[in-house]
Amino acid sequence: MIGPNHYLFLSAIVFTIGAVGVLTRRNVIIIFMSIELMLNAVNLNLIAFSAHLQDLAGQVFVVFVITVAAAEAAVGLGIVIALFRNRETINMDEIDLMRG
Amino acid sequence: MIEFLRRMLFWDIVKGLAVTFRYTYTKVYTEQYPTETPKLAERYKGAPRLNNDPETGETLCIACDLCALICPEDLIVVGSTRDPESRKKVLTHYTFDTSRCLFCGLCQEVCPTNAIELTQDFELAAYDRRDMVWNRERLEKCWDRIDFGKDYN
Amino acid sequence: MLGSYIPILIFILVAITLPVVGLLVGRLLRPHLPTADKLMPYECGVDPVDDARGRFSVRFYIIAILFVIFDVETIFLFPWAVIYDKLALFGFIEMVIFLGILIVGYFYVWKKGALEWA
Amino acid sequence: MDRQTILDTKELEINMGPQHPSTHGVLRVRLKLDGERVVDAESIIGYLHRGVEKIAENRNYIKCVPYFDRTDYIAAVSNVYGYVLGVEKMLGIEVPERARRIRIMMTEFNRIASHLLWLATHAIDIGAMTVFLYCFREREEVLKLFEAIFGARLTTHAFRLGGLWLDMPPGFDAACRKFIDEFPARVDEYEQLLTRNRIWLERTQGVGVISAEEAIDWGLSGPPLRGSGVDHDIRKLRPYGGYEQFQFDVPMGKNGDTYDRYLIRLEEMRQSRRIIAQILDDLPDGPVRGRAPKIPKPPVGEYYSAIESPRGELGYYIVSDGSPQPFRLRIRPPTFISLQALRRLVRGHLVADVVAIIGTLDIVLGEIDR
Amino acid sequence: MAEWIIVYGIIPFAKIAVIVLVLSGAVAYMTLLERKVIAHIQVRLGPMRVGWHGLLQPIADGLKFILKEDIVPARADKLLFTLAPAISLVPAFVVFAVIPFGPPGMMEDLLRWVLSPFLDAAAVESIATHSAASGGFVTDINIALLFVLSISSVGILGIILGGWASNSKYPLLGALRSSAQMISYEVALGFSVIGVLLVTQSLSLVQIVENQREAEVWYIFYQPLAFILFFICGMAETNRLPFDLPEAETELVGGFHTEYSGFRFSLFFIAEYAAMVTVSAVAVTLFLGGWLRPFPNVEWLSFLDLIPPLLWFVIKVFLLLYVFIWIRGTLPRYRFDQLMGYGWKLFLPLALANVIVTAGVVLALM
Amino acid sequence: METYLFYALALILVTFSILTVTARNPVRSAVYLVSALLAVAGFFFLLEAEFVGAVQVLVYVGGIMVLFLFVIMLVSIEALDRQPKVSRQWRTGVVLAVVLCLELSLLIFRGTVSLEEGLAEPGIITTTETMNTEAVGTVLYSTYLLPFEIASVLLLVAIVGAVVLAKKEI
Amino acid sequence: MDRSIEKNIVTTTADSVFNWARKSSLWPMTFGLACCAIEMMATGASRFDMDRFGAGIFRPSPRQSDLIIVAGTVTLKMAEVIQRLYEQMPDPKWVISMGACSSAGGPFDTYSTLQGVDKVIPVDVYIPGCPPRPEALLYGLMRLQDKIDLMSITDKPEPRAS
Ligand code: SF4
Ligand code: SF4
Ligand code: SF4
Repeated sequence: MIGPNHYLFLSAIVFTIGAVGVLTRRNVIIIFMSIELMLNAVNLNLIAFSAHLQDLAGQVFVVFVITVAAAEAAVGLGIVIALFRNRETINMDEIDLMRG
Repeated sequence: MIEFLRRMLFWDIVKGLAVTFRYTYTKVYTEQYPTETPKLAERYKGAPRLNNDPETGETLCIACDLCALICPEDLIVVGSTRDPESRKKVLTHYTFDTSRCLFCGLCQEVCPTNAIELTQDFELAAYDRRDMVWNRERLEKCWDRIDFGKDYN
Repeated sequence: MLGSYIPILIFILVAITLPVVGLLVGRLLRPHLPTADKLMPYECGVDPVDDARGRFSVRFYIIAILFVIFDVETIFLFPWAVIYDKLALFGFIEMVIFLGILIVGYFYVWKKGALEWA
Repeated sequence: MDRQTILDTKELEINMGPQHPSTHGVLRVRLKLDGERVVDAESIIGYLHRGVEKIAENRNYIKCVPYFDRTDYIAAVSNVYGYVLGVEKMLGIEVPERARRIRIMMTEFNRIASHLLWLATHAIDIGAMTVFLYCFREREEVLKLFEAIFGARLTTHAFRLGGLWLDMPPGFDAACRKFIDEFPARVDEYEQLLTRNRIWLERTQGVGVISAEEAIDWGLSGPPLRGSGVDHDIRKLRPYGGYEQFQFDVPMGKNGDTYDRYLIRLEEMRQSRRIIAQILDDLPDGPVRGRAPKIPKPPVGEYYSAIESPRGELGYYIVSDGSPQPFRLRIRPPTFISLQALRRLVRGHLVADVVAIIGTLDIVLGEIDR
Repeated sequence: MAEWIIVYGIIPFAKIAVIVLVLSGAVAYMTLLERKVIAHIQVRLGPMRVGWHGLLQPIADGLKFILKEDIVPARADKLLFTLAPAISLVPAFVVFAVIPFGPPGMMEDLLRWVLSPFLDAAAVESIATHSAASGGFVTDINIALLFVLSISSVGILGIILGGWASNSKYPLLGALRSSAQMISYEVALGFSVIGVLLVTQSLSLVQIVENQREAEVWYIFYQPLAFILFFICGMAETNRLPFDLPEAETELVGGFHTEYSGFRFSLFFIAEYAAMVTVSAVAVTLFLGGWLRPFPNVEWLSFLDLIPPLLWFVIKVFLLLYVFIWIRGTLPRYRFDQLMGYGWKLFLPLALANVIVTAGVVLALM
Repeated sequence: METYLFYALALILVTFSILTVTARNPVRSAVYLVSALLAVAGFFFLLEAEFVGAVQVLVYVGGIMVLFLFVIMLVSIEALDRQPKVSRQWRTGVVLAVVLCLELSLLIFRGTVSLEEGLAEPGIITTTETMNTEAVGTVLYSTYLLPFEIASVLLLVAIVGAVVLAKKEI
Repeated sequence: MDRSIEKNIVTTTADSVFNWARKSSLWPMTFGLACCAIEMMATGASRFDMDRFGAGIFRPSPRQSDLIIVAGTVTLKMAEVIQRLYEQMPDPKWVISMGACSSAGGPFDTYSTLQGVDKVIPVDVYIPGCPPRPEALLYGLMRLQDKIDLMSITDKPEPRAS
């Protein structure tokens, strides 16, 4: 029988994969996608627990997380575009905000 | 106001739709070519033919070469010898390159004996470039169609 | 409840097999004669004058963002509409406020000219 | 790749043509786009250059007639008409009245056919494909008439020096009458489909606007010029071939946009019909071919004859050195000159408008490239 | 367990097989219908020589596509180039899993007849009366409407990827335009169904049709504006004239599928027509009473019941498709900016207004 | 059944997650991410959160990923291809990943006990009687009213922000 | 002997079905060069209606067309374009050379005109005429269908040098 532990474990794996992606990739867009992956790991957990606990709050939360993800993607990618326009790169290492 | 209402009710579009709808159920304009023989004008300038005298079966061409001279494309070649007895020109061969012809009709206009004539035949398609150069036999028989063993009706 | 989703799963599998089978069957039958020219990108028959990728209008991005935002908005509307009879006036006001805020954004975008294409 | 261009798409270059459904043949246009907006357009021509003017120098005056069918193949009758008029002027050939009238009639029929073809392609460029088919149906009727009298549908070889090849066949004027009786209703149908259609209006109004002064400066002629409100029609200004005997109006636009040019061409079809009706009502009997030399040798000199073809001023400038062949023959093609204005017209419009603007100029590549 | 498998496995599978077959056939013959109708609008005949009045034309076309070489351009991304047509095809089909073609219990008798030789009477009875098995639909899920919207939004990815994978200018621009158009109209489309939702309070398509029976009237009369919006947006979603810009051949040659040939192209082609059927089917379900006859509760019209529900559904879908084709045969095409402008500045506000007004009216009537 | 589906989906999810992170080409990466997201949606359906599942497909796959693809296309691809694949911080990344992994698994193994103890009937997922969408709606529009309204503000900010960022010189 | 007959039955049925599909669905490319193209358009229009033969869907992209009707004068400048367009069509593909110009250079025997499109691409059917009337094009199309009928799955397509 599949219980919340399975889900917890699975989402831990996915979250880690996402985290590794964020840390190791240099392409901003791929970094963003890795973040989405991490968010999804969280969502998965939320739903698993919501189902387990018979509490709908988890599902409502996921809706909010998705909302936030949408907003984040919108603004984040807007930044990418702006950065790309100014620096002509989307390489994380070359983006140094401090230097302006 | 009326303009506005018409706009809201898509009047312009409805009118167009009415036109197309009416036509959907009117008689079609299509001529079913291979099943129906097309009606060509009598003057239509199609495949060339070298006419023979219907009575004697002799060619009408007197090898005067006018057609070859007038042709903008110089695609008619008239070959002749002079008959030693009658001192008349006799046609030996005649080629007509349909592949370049403009079907302008100048040759048939100048021909004094109506020997070369552009008929109403238009089914000229060929598989090979050489097939489009017609010699005298072909021209006299007009167009003997390649038999594809198929009846399209 | 899960039961009603199993047919969908089956449907998806069936739908996927269709193109796969088509591609495989076709592979046996169709000719394959690649030449360098054939594999070149098509551009009205002349040499491509410019590289293909990149360089498209930022407007596409703005449209996509608006779409995402409004998509999110719709997902809030669905549950709302379904239980609207229970929410009644309260729900109406709630949603008017919600939509109102977003309509402000919508008009902002409109005024900024992001909806003007070109 | 310089810094600014990457995202602001200043430099996207796109090729339209030579194989492109809406460049009316083999025109090639290189568009520089900023997003969807056209920054610059360069027409690349010559994909249909066949050397007609050179050929004419090597054929005698009779032999080269068929070639002018094939420069502007859509208005073959008009083209031959212009040439024949020019040569007749050089040689001082008298054309019998009946032939003169029939010539005008057929030229006007050709104007109708040409405008129908234009409307058809213009409509399909803007997406209205049914109009295309309807126009072609009417055009077929005209072509049937051509076939009956000239023996060919498109490249008709319509006129001979001194008149016509043959007189009208029996039943021809009945057929003509039938056509002109039915035709106005058909034009009304096109109007129902397009003239007030909101999409059509939005696609054509305010697109490719050119002012009267500019139109003159660019050397436009025909409907593109009259669309801007310049009253210029050679049939009225320098009547030729007997046009002065007939009543017709020259429609004029106000805004000089694509929509106006569309309306003008529709009205021109109606006016052509009017001329044809007048001729049919009053067609004298008599021969149709005057005396013309077998091998014409015009006197030494330079001649220019211009007619109002469906596309504008079509001129033949012929230099004779007294030999049977023209020494030099130069065609003044109306759309070659209109095409220059393309760059001016499309700038600032969207890609989709380029198609509409190419259409509204009614270009024929055979004539542009010759 | 066996029963469960029959109810949720075998019977749905049979239904799916039938639907997929019928749908493929319908899509194929839709192309013929389109050619024929357009031809007759244009006073010509359309296909005539391939089978009687061209009846075999779609089969010939389909077979030809399979026999045709399948070009993968050298610079294309091979994997995505192959995947893209499938991505746009599969959602177009899967949507039909939730579309009700007939009422629940439509197939009861059929099931009894088919199953009775194999199973004992009790099992047959329990299966035959099980709504999941006997309904005139593959499955009835609670979120069917949302499912339709979300699945069809996946199809957009196929178009973008197809254009991108071709790595050529026309397809790329075509794909961007195409997808921009589709997402723009999807917004208005989404809002226009909310109006119906407010009236019917259910996301299940079966329930929505049932509610129309109870309401004794099709929802088109409650929500005419929503219907028009839905229809227009649906037209735009499926890239039909006057919104067929992505394919505006006179401008951009072929749009996103310019580089596609042979079978892969035909997949895009099928997807497009299947999407048309989808839009019509959903419109029929939401606004035109699905399988119901006109005025479902008016007594004296009951002779209309002679036509079985399934047929009513098919007739209505067919009529909508006919309108699609008819419009295509009549109108010119919008320009891209105009099209986007209408989507965002006219249809979206209208749809929003429709939602708010409907909500207000429903509130007032409550 | 559920068990099989879980493992099948888990396999898909993990595979495509890894592919997402390792793909060289961002478009490929996006496609893999789409598959991963669909797998997550599959889990949602499996867990009977059908509304959220549909939302996941609608917003994530049909919306956010479209946005991603648009941006990838807008940002010149050649520029991306030129870059080396991994970041300078890859060492840090790997170390961090390992640590994170260890920590998480530790937590889970330790937590397993407490979880199982803490809950009445571990691992049993019963069918919700009411329809999921209605249920979510009811909770959303009562308990979470404030976040809901805040969400709209968030979306507003997102619109404005995105437009400001991108629009400088349209 | 026996085996070959057996094989023949299989291949001939397959051939006839496949050839039937191929010849019934010849989608031409939207491609016109000069005057003949106008007649080609007329062939597609109501009076002649090429769609009756299943050949009515003009595709703008060579990738989706089976047939290229070279209608008009092929200039040297255009020749390479035609060659490339032809190359970019998927196999099996056919060429109809419509009119005097594309068949043999036609009336334009000049410095700028290619004397026959068969100098750059292999032509299957030539249709003389200047321009050929639409029926003549339909006739040519039927001749092409006859030619397609002779195809067999057993003949190996020879790769062309490009
Ligand atoms: S029809 Fe014209 S081109 Fe043909 S052979 Fe006669 S004169 Fe020459
Ligand atoms: S003009 Fe007539 S008679 Fe003279 S050669 Fe030619 S065909 Fe013969
Ligand atoms: S063959 Fe004749 S009609 Fe055809 S393109 Fe050449 S000149 Fe024009």
